[in-house]
Amino acid sequence: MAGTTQSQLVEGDTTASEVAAGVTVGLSAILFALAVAAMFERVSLTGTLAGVPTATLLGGLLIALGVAVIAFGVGSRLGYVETDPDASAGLVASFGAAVPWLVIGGGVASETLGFGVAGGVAGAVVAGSAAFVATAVPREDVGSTVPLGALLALVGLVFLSGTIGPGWLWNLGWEQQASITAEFLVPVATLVSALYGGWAAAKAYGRFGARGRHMGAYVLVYLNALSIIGFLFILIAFVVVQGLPGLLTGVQIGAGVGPQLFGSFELPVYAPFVMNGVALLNDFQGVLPAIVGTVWLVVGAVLFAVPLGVGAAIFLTEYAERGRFTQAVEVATNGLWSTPSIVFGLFGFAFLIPRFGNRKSLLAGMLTLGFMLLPLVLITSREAMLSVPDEYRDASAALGVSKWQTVRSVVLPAALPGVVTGVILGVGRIAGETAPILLTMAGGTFVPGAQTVDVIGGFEFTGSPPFVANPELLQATSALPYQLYALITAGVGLGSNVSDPTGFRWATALILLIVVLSFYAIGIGARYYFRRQLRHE
Amino acid sequence: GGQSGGDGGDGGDGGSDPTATEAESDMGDEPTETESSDDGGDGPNTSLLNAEGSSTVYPISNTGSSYWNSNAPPSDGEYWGSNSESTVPGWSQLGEPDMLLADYFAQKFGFEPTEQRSSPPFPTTVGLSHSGTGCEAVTEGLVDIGNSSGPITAELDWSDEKAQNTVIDNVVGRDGQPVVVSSDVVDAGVTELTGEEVRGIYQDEITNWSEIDGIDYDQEIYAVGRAEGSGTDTSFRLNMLGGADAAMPGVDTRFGQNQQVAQAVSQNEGAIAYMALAFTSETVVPVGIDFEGTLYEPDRDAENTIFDSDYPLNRDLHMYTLIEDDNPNGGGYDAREAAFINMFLNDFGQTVFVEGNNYIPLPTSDLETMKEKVSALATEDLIMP
Amino acid sequence: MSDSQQTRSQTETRTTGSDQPLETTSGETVEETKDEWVEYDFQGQAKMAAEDLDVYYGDDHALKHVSMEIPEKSVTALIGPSGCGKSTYLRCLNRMNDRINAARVDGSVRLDGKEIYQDGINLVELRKRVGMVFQSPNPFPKSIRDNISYGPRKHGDIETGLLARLLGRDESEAERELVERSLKQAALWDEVHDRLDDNALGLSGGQQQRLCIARCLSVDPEVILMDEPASALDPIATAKIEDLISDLAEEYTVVIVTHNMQQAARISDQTAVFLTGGKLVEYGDTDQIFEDPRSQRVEDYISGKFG
Amino acid sequence: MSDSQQTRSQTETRTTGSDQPLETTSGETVEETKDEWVEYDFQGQAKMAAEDLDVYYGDDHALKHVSMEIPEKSVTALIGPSGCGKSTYLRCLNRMNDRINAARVDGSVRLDGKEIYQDGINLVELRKRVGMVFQSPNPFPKSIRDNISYGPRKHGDIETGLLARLLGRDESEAERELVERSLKQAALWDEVHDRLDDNALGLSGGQQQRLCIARCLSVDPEVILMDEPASALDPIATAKIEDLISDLAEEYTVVIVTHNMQQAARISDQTAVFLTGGKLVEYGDTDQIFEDPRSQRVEDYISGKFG
Amino acid sequence: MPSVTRTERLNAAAGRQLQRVRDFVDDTEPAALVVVGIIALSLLTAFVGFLAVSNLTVLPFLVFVAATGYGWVRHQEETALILTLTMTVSTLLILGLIIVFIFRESVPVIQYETATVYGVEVPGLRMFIETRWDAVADPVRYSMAPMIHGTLLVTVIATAVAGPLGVAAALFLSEIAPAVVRELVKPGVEILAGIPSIVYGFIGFTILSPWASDQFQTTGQGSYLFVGIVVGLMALPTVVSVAEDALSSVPESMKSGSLAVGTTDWQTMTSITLPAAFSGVSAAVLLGVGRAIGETMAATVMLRGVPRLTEPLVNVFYGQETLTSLIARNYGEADGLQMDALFVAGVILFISVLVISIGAQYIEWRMRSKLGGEA
Ligand SMILES: Nc1ncnc2c1ncn2[C@@H]1O[C@H](COP(=O)(O)OP(=O)(O)OP(=O)(O)O)[C@@H](O)[C@H]1O
Ligand SMILES: Nc1ncnc2c1ncn2[C@@H]1O[C@H](COP(=O)(O)OP(=O)(O)OP(=O)(O)O)[C@@H](O)[C@H]1O
Ligand SMILES: [Mg+2]
Ligand SMILES: [Mg+2]
Ligand SMILES: O=P([O-])([O-])[O-]
Repeated sequence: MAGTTQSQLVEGDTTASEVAAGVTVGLSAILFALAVAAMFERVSLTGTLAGVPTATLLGGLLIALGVAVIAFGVGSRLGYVETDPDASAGLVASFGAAVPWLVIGGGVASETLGFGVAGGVAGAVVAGSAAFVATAVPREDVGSTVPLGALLALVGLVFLSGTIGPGWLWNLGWEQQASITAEFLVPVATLVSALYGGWAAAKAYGRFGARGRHMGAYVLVYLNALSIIGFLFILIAFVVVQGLPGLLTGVQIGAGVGPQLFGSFELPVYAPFVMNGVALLNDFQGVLPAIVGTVWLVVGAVLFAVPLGVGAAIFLTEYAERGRFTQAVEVATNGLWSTPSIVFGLFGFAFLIPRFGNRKSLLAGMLTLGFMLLPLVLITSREAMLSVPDEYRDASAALGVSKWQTVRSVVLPAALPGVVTGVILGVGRIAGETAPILLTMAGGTFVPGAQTVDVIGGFEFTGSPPFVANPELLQATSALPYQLYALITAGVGLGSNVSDPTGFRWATALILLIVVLSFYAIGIGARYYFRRQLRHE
Repeated sequence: GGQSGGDGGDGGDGGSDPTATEAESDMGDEPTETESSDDGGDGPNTSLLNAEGSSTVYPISNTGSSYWNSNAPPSDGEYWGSNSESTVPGWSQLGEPDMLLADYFAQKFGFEPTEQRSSPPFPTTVGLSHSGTGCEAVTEGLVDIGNSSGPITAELDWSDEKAQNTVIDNVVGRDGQPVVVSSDVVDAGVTELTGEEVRGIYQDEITNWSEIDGIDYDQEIYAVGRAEGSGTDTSFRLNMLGGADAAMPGVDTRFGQNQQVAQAVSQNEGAIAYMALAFTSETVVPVGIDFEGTLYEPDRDAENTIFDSDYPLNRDLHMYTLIEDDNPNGGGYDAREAAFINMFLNDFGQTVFVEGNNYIPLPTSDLETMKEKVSALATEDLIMP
Repeated sequence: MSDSQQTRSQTETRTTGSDQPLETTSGETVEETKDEWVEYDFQGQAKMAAEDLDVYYGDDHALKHVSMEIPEKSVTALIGPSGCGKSTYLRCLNRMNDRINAARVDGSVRLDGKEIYQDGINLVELRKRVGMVFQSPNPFPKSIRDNISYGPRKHGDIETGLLARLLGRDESEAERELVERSLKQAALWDEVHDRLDDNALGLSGGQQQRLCIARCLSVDPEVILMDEPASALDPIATAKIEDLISDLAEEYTVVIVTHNMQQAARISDQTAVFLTGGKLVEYGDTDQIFEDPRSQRVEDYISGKFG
Repeated sequence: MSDSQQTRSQTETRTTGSDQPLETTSGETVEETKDEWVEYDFQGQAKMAAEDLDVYYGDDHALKHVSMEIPEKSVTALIGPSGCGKSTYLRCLNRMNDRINAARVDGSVRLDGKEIYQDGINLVELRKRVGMVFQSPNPFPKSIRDNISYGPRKHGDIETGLLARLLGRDESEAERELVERSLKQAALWDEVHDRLDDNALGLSGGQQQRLCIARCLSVDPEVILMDEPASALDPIATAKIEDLISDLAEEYTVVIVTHNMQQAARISDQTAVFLTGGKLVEYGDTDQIFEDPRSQRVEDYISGKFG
Repeated sequence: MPSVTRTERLNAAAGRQLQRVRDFVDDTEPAALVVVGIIALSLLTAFVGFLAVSNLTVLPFLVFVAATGYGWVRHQEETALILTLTMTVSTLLILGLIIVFIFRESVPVIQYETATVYGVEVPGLRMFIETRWDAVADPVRYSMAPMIHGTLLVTVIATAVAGPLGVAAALFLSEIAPAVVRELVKPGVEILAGIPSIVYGFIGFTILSPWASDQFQTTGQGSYLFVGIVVGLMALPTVVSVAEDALSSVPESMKSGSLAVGTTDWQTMTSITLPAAFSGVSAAVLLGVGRAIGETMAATVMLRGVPRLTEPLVNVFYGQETLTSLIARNYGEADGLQMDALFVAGVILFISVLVISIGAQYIEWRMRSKLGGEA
């Protein structure tokens, strides 16, 4: 049997070679970070880092990484490093190694050597298959290090020699002109090389073989997870940092500074951005009407979708026989759930607007969002009810309690946590939707505080059908996501209304984020709480 | 116990209460003209006045609206009236009325003054989109005022006669639609273009700045356009390209509003755009245009200037109102519309709202004509303020 | 314990049919060709009686021609290997099988001589009279008190709650008594009387199971069906449940499924042995079944040769 | 069967600690104040040895101070009521407990004298040497052949697949042999040799379980742990598995958890009895444990008084 | 032959339904039946009235409310049944209404864009075989080809981002991450799903687009590449959470089985867990694709708004218009045929996403029956 080496049950202490491999992994991490920094222009390609020109530094590090990786492979093959390699690096690794060489071969043949498209294809095939063979045929330790190490060294050399340096440019020569610049290529090439280098080094660290592959894969998977978290963190932090100044403009804290609530009680804070609209005489402008609009939208959508969705879920789980009908409803709800929001907008536009006074209105927006929310409520309520153990129903039935009584007194209370969580998460989603309300509700861009929608105060009774009317519901108003969209499209010209338009826009983005994410936070928190409660009792 | 429901809270169990579900639907048939039909009893209708449409007219109409909503007292000085530090322009021409801003203009049309800051006799709001939308909305009765920077005849493809019978054309100012370029283009020496060249650029015949005579700037042209259906686009096709439905294959990007155009021009290299005067800046630079030998310069004081009505791209800015049976005398205004529009038809309005936004004020004769139209509803003589 | 309640004197058990060896030639399933029938004459009243009962789950014939009378006020144990149809049989007795879509029941079951598989039978009433306790304790996620009063409330026997209080018809005194009585019957009162408002899920497994028994008793049933009520419990809790069952048999008719033969021997008055394939193979006095089974296969089963 | 492999002559079982009555005063749990320790001197080599092993699941102390040596090439049965920690103990022997987040293991387990709870232990190697067969058959959703060759392939002992074929290093002959050998060892070859490419999920339960045993054997383990390997099977399949286990003990060290005492008695050489609370109460020769247990509680348990 | 059995089966099914209805009628008191009938009828009338934009809608609706109220007090069991049934039906109805209304609006332009191939007139065909969209200049054409091209590019790029990263993250969450990390990362991913698309669009428009046009020296800003990347990041959470569900639904016994023969975690993941969850994972990616296709606001604010193919077609550094952004950008000024053309875009979106959703469900259903088959 090929490549069998009896591995040890207990591994010895960390060896020098392991330390070296670990350092190599660290080196690629540094390169990765540098590449990301360069990509976002945190590190200048033309400048210097630690006294060395950036391009030179990157090139040097890449070469060092490449040499180290090759050294491991060769050292292991020659028996200087104690490893446990398989007979071959495997198909995945071979394809992985072939791809960059394919790109390099194609690029060099067609552009650098000027052989044109046909030559490029030929070059790509030659370089790619060479890398493939070089990875697949030799023993794993060589196969998974040498082609990749060579790649790193080559890229490093190209940077070091200045072949691709600041100012390098490759005009793609397309009808609509576009070029690949060094500012783009250098970080990206470094990034990709660092990933490959890190992968190979991690394999070496794991002494190749099953464990080596495990290590290699884990490095990539962890990196991916970290990047996603990092991305999330940066995204939110960015919006917060940009938006906070606008949000905090003119904030005052102290007794009696805030607006009055319920006639007499005065809020001890005054935050103009969330307590004002836009008006000429305001000291600071704000988005209160949009916030209130969002709240009413959500309220309306919830009032529409929750009873309907929960009711339908009850019917489907408790009354309907599993069969064609339930399946059809399932397909329909899942279809509804994935229907693009803009299509809901179109539907609202075509169906609701003509029925609500032929104009965009809060009510049309509520219902449109309600339609969107409905499938989610239905799906989550259904899941929650299905996860109520049948034992409860059996127990109730065995006591001679009728079906609806059972549903009401046992199933619904037990399913409540799931339903509530689902509704909150769904609300978070619709609260941030722009597309549907764009077509059904959107009102002004800069709405004065006095025009904040007042649904409750808007009800009127009339003598003719439908006997009750509410002009507030039938008027367009603003909502936070729409407000942000309107601010984007309104571009620079809002100076007349707002003194610091950019700050105002970021603050709007931030407040939108806060509103939506608090729904999510509450939803996630609720789920966590309910779960813990269930687990503990 | 018989058949009692059992434990307490059953009656109102949320899960199955259908009233909320359907309650909304019964309002579907609300008469559309809530505002205009309410005015049965005492005094004119004071519901929200809404305007919608052109992003070109938006600055005028929105500034007007925010002044109106502020209902500033005459002691303000900055926005209305006069104090020791400043006096609002046009104040003396109005006869220095001792009333709040909106109160003053509204009472001329029979509204009760509120005598309260930030609380006008009726509120106003202005939506931002483009001319086509505004014209559409006002004809369908969705809004009270439809803002448009192109004539409604071109926007909706109407005959003059239909336009006259359907809407009142309130012209509140003028725009000398400039052609603008990004600052790098100016730096490369482009300060004027011929009409031919502009046409060539937008019809995809010229794609690089180096193709312009005497310019040595190898940069692809980024031709920015406005949304199809916007007044600016329509006027540009009409006045520059030779017809409201002229083709524009050269456009690289279209934006919904003037504001976005300005932003795109300032952010990108090699950009050219057509827009409204209100949106030019140091990074969005208007260039002179040479029409058949006459160079119109972006300078108020030049001999031939784009601020002049001779400039082929010069255009009127409209606030259309719908002729309706519900209106007094079946005319083109209700009291709110007339009162609001009247605010723009005097020195104060022209200076603050039109010139203040870098547009061109109307000549006095035009103002008089417009005033005659609104005066049908006025409770006092408008011509002598 | 079972002796103390042994009141019947004359028993007869007959088993016909061939006692084939369990193992047949090739397949892994047991093939039986001949039908077997079982008769057991006991003294006293039959509370329930199944006659020629067949149950199918889809195409799966899970219970085959079972006829069996259940004597009043005694404990009847059903034993047999896993999957032989004990639970299926039990669920026929209060028509809980109706709740399984795939299940189809043929034959007759009578309660006090009244056929329960006929049109117009009131399931609610039936299940009030034939209560059930399940394998794993399944209290509702409510307070202990609410668990007990749930059934009576839903039946309208007790009015409580906000509306009742508003209307002045609050019967919380009646409720209190009912809860106390049921819990005492289930030998749980002493352990929980000072925390009736705690969530029932906070009780230990054995307490939960007794709570379920109390809940079952609260609607005053005549027959109590129990499906392996102690299998999820530890020895001490099991012992308590066993004691309880013996006590209950003085007032109620108890039918219990168990996989623990010792348990059946300890607590039941008569035992029915089902074997794989859904057949009732032997039914008779518990003592007789365990000491002197007629059928070889029952003997094999009881002595632990399989199962 | 167990006699045939009985090679030890001298056995000694000692149980110390008080045999308190099962039921204590109020609570439902058994309180034991004194520790018990169990020693069992057998002839021959100890293959594995646990010393003072404690396992906690969160705050739950599931295994208490268990010390126990497992003799080489024999069948050791672990019995005890549900939840007493048999599976937990078994999973300590190949560190499968590592996969349970809440689990924490204290103490020492040695394989051939080498501590397996130490840093730097190669889990992959350990589990190759200490194989495991689970309660319910868990074949991979692959062909029968792939199920068997999975382990060796992953260890690089056999190269197959596209790349190997491209490179001319295909070892399908070696694979064929390995599959045949493993299946024969697991007494499954005759039944499946003509459909090695069929999906393993299509086999019957008993066949699946033997397949899992074959899969375990394919990597040539030294110890085989089995957690109730027959509990999900019918009597005939069970019998086959039992035969198989007896055969395996000639070459491998087998540790088996079973809830069926007759099974333990039939197939094991020595038996360890765990009782609730995670304690090892008695450990000794199977015959002795079943015929003459030292502890009253073990006797109660074995005679079916509880559990 | 099959058709016969099929009709038979359908007949049998219909018969069963009928039987159920008959049973219900038999088992229910006449008074309750009347109430249930009134509820159903009045609601139906109200619905028809609403559809017909009638002022009298409120009357049947009031009857419905009254009947429901009465039924709730007197015949709760039956009222609850009929109410929940109508709620279920309304869900189906909404989907039906969406289909009817967006299809209906799109008919005129489909007729307008009729093209003749081989002498056969095919309505709507010209929208797909020509590439010109011009709502103003003659000849007025509403080709969908540029938007389909754009949507395709964006979706492909988004999938290339969301697919691998999402699956890797799902693997991490379900198989690798320690419990503490999982408890933190999972909500993190969900929060990522919560960030409104307009916020992404805003950042993309103000930060990414100018940066990208700099990097690639394109004429002006707006590129499919970056819209695709942003949309991919937005689709990521969908992929992660669905794929994670699929991965963790692979029975632990299978994973333990693999580990117990001495394989590494990674080998277990790639050889056992991923293949077993393959259909679920692909359903996850499919759902991500669906999200990407339907994503609107980010595309709207980042794209150029000129419906035109990029040149060459693979030029992802330019971003013209997608189906979604076409609608969002043009609904305002559009009227007549142009508005109808937007509905065509809506129809295309709706159908493709529906097909994807059904495909994903089918795949998941197959996986469940496959995994459920063993054990
Ligand atoms: N809901 C069901 N759907 C389909 N088949 C079922 C169902 N319930 C039970 N069966 C089948 O019917 C047969 C008898 O099952 P039943 O549950 O009555 O056995 P049991 O004797 O109670 O076994 P156990 O001791 O395991 O509880 C079994 O073959 C089982 O697979
Ligand atoms: N994953 C786990 N998490 C928490 N507690 C556990 C876990 N697995 C087992 N336990 C607990 O540890 C104790 C011993 O469990 P174990 O599974 O070892 O018992 P067992 O003897 O194998 O029982 P059985 O015969 O039911 O398999 C039990 O109390 C059980 O609740
Ligand atoms: Mg059972
Ligand atoms: Mg166990
Ligand atoms: O004035 P417009 O916004 O329609 O160009």
